[in-house]
Amino acid sequence: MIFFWAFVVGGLICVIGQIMFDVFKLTPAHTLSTLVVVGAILDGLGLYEPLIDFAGAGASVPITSFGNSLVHGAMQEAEKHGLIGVLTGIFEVTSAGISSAIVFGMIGALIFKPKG
Amino acid sequence: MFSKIKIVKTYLLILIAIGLCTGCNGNHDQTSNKDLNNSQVSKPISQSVSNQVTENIILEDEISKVMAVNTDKDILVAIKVKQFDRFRLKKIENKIKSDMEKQYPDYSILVSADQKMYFELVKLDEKLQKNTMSMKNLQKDTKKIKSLMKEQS
Amino acid sequence: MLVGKRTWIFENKPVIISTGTVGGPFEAEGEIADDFDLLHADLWLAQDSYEKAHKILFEEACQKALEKAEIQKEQVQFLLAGDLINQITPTSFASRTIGAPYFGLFGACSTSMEGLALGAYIVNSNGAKYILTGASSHNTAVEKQFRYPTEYGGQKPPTSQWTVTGAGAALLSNSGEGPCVTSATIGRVIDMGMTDPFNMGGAMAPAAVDTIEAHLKERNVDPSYYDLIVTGDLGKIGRDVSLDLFKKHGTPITEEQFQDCGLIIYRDGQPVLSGASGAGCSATVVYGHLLNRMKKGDFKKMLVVATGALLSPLTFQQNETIPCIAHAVSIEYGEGE
Amino acid sequence: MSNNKKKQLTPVQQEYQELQKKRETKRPVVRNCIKAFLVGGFICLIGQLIQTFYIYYFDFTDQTVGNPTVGTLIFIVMLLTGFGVYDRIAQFGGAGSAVPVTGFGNAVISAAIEHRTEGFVLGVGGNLFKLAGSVILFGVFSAFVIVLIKTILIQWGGM
Repeated sequence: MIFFWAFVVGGLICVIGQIMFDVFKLTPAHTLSTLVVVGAILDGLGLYEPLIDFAGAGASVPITSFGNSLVHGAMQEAEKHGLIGVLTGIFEVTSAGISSAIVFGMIGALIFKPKG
Repeated sequence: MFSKIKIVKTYLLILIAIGLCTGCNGNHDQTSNKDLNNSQVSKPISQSVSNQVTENIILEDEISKVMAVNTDKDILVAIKVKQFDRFRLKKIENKIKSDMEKQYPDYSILVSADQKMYFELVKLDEKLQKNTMSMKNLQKDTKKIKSLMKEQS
Repeated sequence: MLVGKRTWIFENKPVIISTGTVGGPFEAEGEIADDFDLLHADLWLAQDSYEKAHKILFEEACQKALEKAEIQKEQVQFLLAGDLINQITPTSFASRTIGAPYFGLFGACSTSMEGLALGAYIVNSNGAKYILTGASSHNTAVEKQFRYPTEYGGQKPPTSQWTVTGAGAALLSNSGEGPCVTSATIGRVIDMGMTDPFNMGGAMAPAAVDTIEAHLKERNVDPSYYDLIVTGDLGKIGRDVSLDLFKKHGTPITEEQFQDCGLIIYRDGQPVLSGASGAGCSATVVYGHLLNRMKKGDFKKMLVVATGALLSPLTFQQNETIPCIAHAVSIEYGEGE
Repeated sequence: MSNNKKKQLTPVQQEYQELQKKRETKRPVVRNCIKAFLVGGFICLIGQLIQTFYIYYFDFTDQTVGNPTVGTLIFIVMLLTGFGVYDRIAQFGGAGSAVPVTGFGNAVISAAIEHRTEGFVLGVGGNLFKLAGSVILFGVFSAFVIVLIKTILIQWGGM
C-alpha cells in the first residue's frame, strides 16, 4: 500500500514541477529552488511531516523534503538552544543529501568522463 | 594517463564495495546470532498483558494491525495505521499511548507506528511462541528496540 | 564594388578552389555523411578535453582544404575564421598551428558566411591570392558553455536545436577551377525582443528575412534568379516563420527553393528536435554537401544566408533579449566560364 | 513580469512575436506531465523499496532511514550520470527526474564530471554547485527565516 502511495504522491509532486517547466517556462534551477522553499514553508506550517507519514518515500525523495528537513533540523536546535540554534541546526538533518552529493561528485569526477 | 585513471578507478570501486559491505553487515549479524546460543529456556514468559493490549487496540477504527510484546516492566506496541489515517499518525500514536498509560500504570509503555518496530516485534513474538527465549534476552532485546526508536535522524 | 547600402558585387569572381569538412559521430549517422571529407567516431578526437577536440576539428578541415588544392599552408595569405566558444579560442589555437596571418571572427553561427564574404572581398580587390576561411562548432563544448553540463538531465523543449560537431573550411583564390563567389550582403543586427534561448530559429528568422530581402533589392534580382536560397540554422520553426514573413512581405520565394542547412544535415529520427545549429552547421553543409551537388550540376546559383544569434549565457541571465544577424553570400557555378 | 516585458516591445516586435508564436512548436504539456508522473513516481517507488529494505534488514527506523536512502539513491545516480544514461532519462521524464533528490545529485555530479578538465581545485571544486547551489541557498535561507519566525512566535507569543 505504501508503495502505491509513494508512487502516486511522488509522481504528483513531479507533475507540479513539470507544469512549472512547461507552462510558466521556468528553468530547472528556478523550479527546484521554488519547490525547496515550498517544502520549507509547508513544514513551517506543520503540513509536510504528515505527508511523509502518508506517502513515505513519495514525499521524502522529492526535493521538497530538502526544505522540510532543513526546517526540521533548525527547529530541533532552536527548541534546545533558542535563537542561536536556528543557525547551528539548519544542516543537522540534511547533511546526508549534500555530503553524499559532494562525495559521489568527487568520485564521479575521478572515474568518469562526460559522454556527450 | 589513461591507465593510471583505470587503476584508480578499480581501487575506488573495490573500496566502495568493501565499505558498503562491512559498514552495513556488521550490526546485522551480531543481533541475529546472539539468541541461538542461549536457547536453553525453562518456562514460557507470560504474554497475557500484551495479548490483552492487542485485543483492545485492534478495536480502534484507525488501526489495521497490532503487535505487542511485554516484559515485567515494559509494554512495546507496534501499530499499523490505515492508509488515509496516516496523516494523523503522530496524534494516533499519542492517543493510544496515553490510553494505555492510564490502563497499565505499572508499565513503561512504547507505542509506535514505525515499520522497524513492527518488524522487530514480529521477530520477538515468533521467538516467544517457539519458547526459545529467556527473560534476560527479552529484556535485552526490548532495551535495544527502545533505544533504536529514540534515535532521531 | 558596393551596390546599394550593404551589398558587394565581386566582379573579379573569386573562386572557391577547394573545401574541407570534418564531422563527428552524430554527423556520421546523418543524411549527408558521404559529403564529409573526414568523420570521427570519437567525440573526444582522442584529446583530453572537448575544447581541444574542437580545435583539432578546425585544424583538420583546413588541412583537408589545403591538401585538395595542393597548396602549402605558407602560401595562404590570410585566415578568417571563428567559432562559438568564449574568445574563439579553438579557432585561434588552430591558427597557431596553421601559422597564416589571422583574423578572428565572431558572428555566432553566421561566422561561416561572414568569413566567406570578407575573404571574397579581399581576394576580389587583389588583397590576397589565397585566403582560407571557415567556421566550426563542437556539440559538447558549446553545450557546456551555453547550456548545462553535458550529463545534466535537463529536458530540452521541442523548439531547441542540436549543435553540430563539425568544421568546414574553404580556400578562396582569384583564379582556378570551382564555384565563384559573386556577391555578398552584410546583415544588420535585428532584435525582435525574443528571449527564449531554446528557440533560436524563431529569434533568427527576421534577421535572415531582412538580409535576403535587402540582397534581392540591392542586387536587383528576382528570387527566381537563385536555384536555391539556403539559410544556416533556422531549423523547422525558423524556416516556417521566414516563409510566413516572405508571404506577408510579398517576396515570391517558393518553399522548394528555400532550404535550411539545419534541416539537411541530419536524418529523420535523429533526436535533434527542431533541427541542427551551430557555426559548424552552415560551414559543413555548404562547403560539403551543397558545393558537391553544385559541381554535379544539380543547381547553378545559390544564396547562402548564415544566421547567428548573438547572445551569451550572461546576457540571457540578465534578462536581455536575443539580437540576431544574417550574412548572405551568393555562389554560382558553371556560367560565364 | 512578462507583462512588463511586453510593454517595452515596439509594435513591430509585438507583431512579429504574435506571428512567431503560431509557428512555434508547442510543448506537449499533458504528455510531458504524464511522463513526469511515471518517471517521478518510479524513482520514489525505488526510494521506498530501498527504504523498506534498510528498515527490514538493518537497524534503521522510519526516522533514521532517510539518510542511507538518499545516499544510496545518489550513489545510483552517480553511476547513471557517469555512464551517460541519466540525461537520456531526463529528456523523457522532464521534471520526473529533476524534482526527486536524484536530480539534485545529477546536477552536482554532472557539473563535477564536466569541469574535471579544468582541474580538481578550480574546475571540480569551483563548479560543483554551479547548478545545485541555488537549491541550497534558497532552502537554507527560507528555512532560516521560517524557523526564526516560528521561534520568535513561540518564545514571545506564548504559543
